[in-house]
Amino acid sequence: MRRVLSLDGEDRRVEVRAADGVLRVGIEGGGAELIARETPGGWTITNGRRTVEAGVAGGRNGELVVEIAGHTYRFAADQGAAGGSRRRGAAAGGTAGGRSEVRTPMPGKVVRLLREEGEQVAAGDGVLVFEAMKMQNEIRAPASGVIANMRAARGTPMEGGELLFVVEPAESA
Amino acid sequence: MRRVLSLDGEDRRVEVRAADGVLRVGIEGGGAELIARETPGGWTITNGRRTVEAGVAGGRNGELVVEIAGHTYRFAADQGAAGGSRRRGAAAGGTAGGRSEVRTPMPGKVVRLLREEGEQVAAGDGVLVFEAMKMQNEIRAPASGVIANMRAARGTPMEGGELLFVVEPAESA
Amino acid sequence: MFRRVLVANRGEIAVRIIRACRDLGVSPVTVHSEADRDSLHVRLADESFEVGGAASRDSYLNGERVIEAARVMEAEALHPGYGFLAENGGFAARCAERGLVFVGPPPEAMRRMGDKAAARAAAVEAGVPVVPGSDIVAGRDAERAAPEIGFPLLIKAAAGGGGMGMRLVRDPSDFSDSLREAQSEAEAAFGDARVFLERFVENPRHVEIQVFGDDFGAVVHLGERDCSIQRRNQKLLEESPSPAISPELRAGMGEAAVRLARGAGYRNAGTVEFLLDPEGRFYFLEMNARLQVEHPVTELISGTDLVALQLRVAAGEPLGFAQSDVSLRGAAIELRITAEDPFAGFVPATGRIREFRPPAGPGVRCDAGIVSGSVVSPHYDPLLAKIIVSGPDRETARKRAIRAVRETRLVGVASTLPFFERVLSSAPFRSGEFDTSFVARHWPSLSRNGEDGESAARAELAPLALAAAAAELWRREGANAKASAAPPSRWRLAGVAEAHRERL
Amino acid sequence: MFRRVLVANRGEIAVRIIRACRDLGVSPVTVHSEADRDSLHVRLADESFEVGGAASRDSYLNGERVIEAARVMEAEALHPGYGFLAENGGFAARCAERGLVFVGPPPEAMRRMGDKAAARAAAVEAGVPVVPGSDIVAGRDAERAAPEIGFPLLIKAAAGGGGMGMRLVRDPSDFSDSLREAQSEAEAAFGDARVFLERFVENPRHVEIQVFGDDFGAVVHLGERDCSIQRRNQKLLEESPSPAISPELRAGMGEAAVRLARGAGYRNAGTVEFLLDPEGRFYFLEMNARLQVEHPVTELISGTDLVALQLRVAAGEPLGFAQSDVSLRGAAIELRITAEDPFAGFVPATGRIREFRPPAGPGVRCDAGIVSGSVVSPHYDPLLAKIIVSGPDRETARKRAIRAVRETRLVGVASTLPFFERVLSSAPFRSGEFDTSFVARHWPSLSRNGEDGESAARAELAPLALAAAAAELWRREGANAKASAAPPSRWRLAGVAEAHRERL
Repeated sequence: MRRVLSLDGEDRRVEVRAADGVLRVGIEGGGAELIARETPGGWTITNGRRTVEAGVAGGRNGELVVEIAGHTYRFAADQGAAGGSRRRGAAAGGTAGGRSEVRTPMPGKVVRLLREEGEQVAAGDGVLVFEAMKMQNEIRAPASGVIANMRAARGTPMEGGELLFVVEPAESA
Repeated sequence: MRRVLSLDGEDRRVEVRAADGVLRVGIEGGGAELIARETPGGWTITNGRRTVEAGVAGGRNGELVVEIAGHTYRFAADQGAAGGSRRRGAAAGGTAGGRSEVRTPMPGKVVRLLREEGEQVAAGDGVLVFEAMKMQNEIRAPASGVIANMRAARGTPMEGGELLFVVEPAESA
Repeated sequence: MFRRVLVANRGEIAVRIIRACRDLGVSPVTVHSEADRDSLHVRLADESFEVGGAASRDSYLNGERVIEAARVMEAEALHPGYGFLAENGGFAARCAERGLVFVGPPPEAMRRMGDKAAARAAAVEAGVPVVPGSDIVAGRDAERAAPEIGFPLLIKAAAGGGGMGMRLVRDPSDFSDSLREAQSEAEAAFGDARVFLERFVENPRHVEIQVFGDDFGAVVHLGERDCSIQRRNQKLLEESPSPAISPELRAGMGEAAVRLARGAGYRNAGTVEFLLDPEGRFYFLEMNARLQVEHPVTELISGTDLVALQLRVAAGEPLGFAQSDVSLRGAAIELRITAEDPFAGFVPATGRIREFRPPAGPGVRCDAGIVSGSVVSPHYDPLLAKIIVSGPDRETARKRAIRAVRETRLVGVASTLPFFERVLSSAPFRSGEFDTSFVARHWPSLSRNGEDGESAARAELAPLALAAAAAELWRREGANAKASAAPPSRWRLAGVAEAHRERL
Repeated sequence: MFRRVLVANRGEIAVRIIRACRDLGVSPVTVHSEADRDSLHVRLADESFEVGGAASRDSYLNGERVIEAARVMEAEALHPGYGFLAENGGFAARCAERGLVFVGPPPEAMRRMGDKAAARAAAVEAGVPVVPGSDIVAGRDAERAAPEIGFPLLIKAAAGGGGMGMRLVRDPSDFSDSLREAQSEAEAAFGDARVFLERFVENPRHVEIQVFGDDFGAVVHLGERDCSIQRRNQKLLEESPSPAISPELRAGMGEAAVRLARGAGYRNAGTVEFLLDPEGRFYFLEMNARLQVEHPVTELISGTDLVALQLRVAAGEPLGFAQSDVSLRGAAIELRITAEDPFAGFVPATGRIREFRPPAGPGVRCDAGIVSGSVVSPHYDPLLAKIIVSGPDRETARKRAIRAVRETRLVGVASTLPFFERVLSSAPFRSGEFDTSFVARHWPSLSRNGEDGESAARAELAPLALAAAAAELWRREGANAKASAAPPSRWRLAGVAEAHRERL
């Protein structure tokens, strides 16, 4: 598997292959391969001398957040990866082929649904009320269309960057 | 999903269904449904009043071993379950359609391979030497045929009930 | 001793109380909200009763439902922990009416200490120093009172709140103008122009004394805890002994706290909070009529189990020891690990905890309310776990605390772990010379070279982090792939790692 | 203090020593075998060096490779832990030759204490009681010596081993026959008919004294540990104070142990083991010239960190305290959690640990060498973790130990946890009146109503166990199913639980 990962604004090419029961990760221009073994919270990574435990979690905006020995690294993945496109910015979400995805701006919960799946909305219509840090915000439709894929449910805690709903162009609905 | 599980020699019919983000387990003749939620080591099970943590591991002979509050329960599953047949006894393994599976009699490791995959063997031929509890035992072919699917590797620790190798009838090899 | 006790709380303190019950051979039962059905405290209890929805007011604060839970599960006593119903005198009285022993002080003592003015009066009565101040004053009387109190001082609206009608006066020549402003602001805001004056204690330390009383008139203290590391009045780190306290001062504060508790007819565990000024003068701040979050600090240096003691005393047993039997040994530090991001203004973090592995080994205790797989929801206090370390002296405890923080694995939510690593390693903390302004004064610089900053150690580990991210991508794509080389045996040990090993 | 120390061990003791290094600000580095590449001690160290294959003789016992590892990683000192190279005087001497400080006693003291006959002679020299016995005797001399030693006695072949040429004689009238038998058996087995006599200590307790010496002539003792709960000479549970020891006896044994250590030129940590007979007489058994597995018991009651002290003393620091400064407080119990099935003759268990969640909270310490996901291989000692509890008295510690055992989650391998739950709850353990025959005498009945037996509690939980088995089947079949309703987002929190929640 080859991918490009972006750390601190710099793109790095990596190659992962499975062999002998471990993963071997090569980094372009990075010398010897690193060995990765899975753990409940992420991976142990060995560079021959040192073996560290790396915690891995999903962060806001679709980042991968890696923590090693108290240091935090935030990675954005390239768009080429199958099945997941790189997310842009917080809150607003992205638009692909006329679809608009709306995501949570930060961790919080939906306290009220104003529209249901299947309903027509105009750009700017309020769709739901989201509470974060004890403040309530109305989340509006970024485009006209039909509400699809309503993932938000009243009262369910959500992380930052989670999908709330999608607005599909009306003609395709 | 419906299955029959055998505990202490008694067969019990169970039904599992997923709803509202949990599993609901009904037991034939057992009253109200129990709720199961997954944990890293097994499941939490709630009967309305009490919530327990159940550790679940695979045991010898293909059992499921469940541990709750210091009590141990060993379950044998019915043969009807897709993808896995109930194992009979220790060590010897089973024979299905002329194939003979040979499994580890207890936890230990293979210290010497006497035959390789693809080799012809007669019933009773030694195939490998298995060490458990500091004693070495020769593991023999239960039938004549060809060694297939040699999973044993020298020095690798194995659990009890793991597949060592298969003897295929010679005509089919 | 009770046969069964209801633990009317959640999170780490519920787990703490359940452990004390087990250590005493008492059956612990709990309550939970809809959101907490699978929480650790529910798993560890013998039974649990669902008292309502996720919001605290619907569940943990719903006194009637909680008392009903105690009845249904046949509990003889109720331990409220801290927060929720712990300082609700009315609730304590209702428990007594229903024949349920409330593990805490008598309702009258709770009510008196819960009212700031009454508590201040009780302190004055007991001869405990309070921050110098005046009664309600105006005009000439105020002008006369001010120099007696001394500057800097605060002018406070009697009906005030939220800082309205409050003025800090440093220069005596500003007093008259400030008084007029405060009065007219109070009049405008509350329709009540009454004000009073109070000495402003500058850069105090926050030092509190643990007290304990039984039904037979015994009241003792168990030394102090220094809680000066705070952020907006929220304690973050507590330690004992206080680096600022001499044995004489400890004895003086301890005696003052015992006098106050005795005078108020106090029983069971309580804490008397003081402000300590840079000259070593202490002033009564308030009394907390309950178990404190930071009680383990005292347990480690005194060799006691305060929760077990609470249960014993509530069951009518005598304290069993006198002040002269109390021996304090070594030093202890507690860190409150909360789900807050210290690099983003301590914004609360929520989500599922992918892995939690607490620190362990010599001199380390961890009281946690979470396990791997727990969900941190926005409904409750963000406290996840407390790490409490001890050692023969402060410096040993400090180094051990750094080790414990580094050893802790907490993956999936942001936490204050990196905050503590930096604070514990900082020169001002190491010196012991700081006050309640520590976080406001030092965190801005300590947090720089922060998670996005560059350091040699961080750069050295970057390739390893890159490899971890790459491995994780590989795993997630594999988990999504429909086809895999061979289906793993259904009867093998489970777990993602195992399944992948088979795939390789 | 050293800048960097090589921890030449694995498992829980390597982790324990790494923690002591961190607490002292020392950089810990380790060695590992091929099988231990991903072990916890490797993860926690600053660096680790692979010294060989899985078998101990190829790796952890390979002294030359271990010394080479110290050189490569620039360690100044080496801590051997226990087992492996810990009591190898030749290895210690080689370390010294290479300029590597061996954290332990001087090689001469190790060699002397490693030889049973020399150690016995040293004890006699120091006026420490030994089991009464004879020199090599035969015929008439033996007949004369026997009554002086007293019955029951053992006739032992001088060249003996494995019980050959050994006879237990209870009745004096059997002595002559037994002596002839023993001599001819010894002649036949070893070609050496020489025998000696030794008093047979019946139903002894095993009580040992922790001693510590520095380079400046100070030697102190830190009280005793009672290790009578053993199975075939393998200690399973240790506690302090011993329920069988009075303050006078403790002082007497302590002084004897200090005399022996001083006489042998002993330095650093060591343990003098004694047999204690039912009449309260003690006899020197052997001296262990190293850190013991059960050292945390002493740490908890004395408030010390013995490993940190070992490192300090090895670095040339003085002990820093005298015998009169040693104060022992409360009671402590250690449980050795091993991967052995107590219901199947303690057969070793191996496999992957699906989940390990150690006990925590007040009064509980856990020193573990494993984490969730660790693999238990047949290559090494089956010790997984030690649970060490403390409390103000033995009964509090005992109840707490039961709580800690029940709280521990260890899924995937059989362990001795249920053994401890039953032993701790048993009447003979509770009474404190037992000896080294405890396990042989009581475990057969304690293990009945065992894992396959019926009890009300077990039957009550059976439906819940059934539900867990059913849920697990559901999960495993789901994990194998090729198709799933919708592929989970690649960017969501990972984990099987999460993926399934999406599938629901």
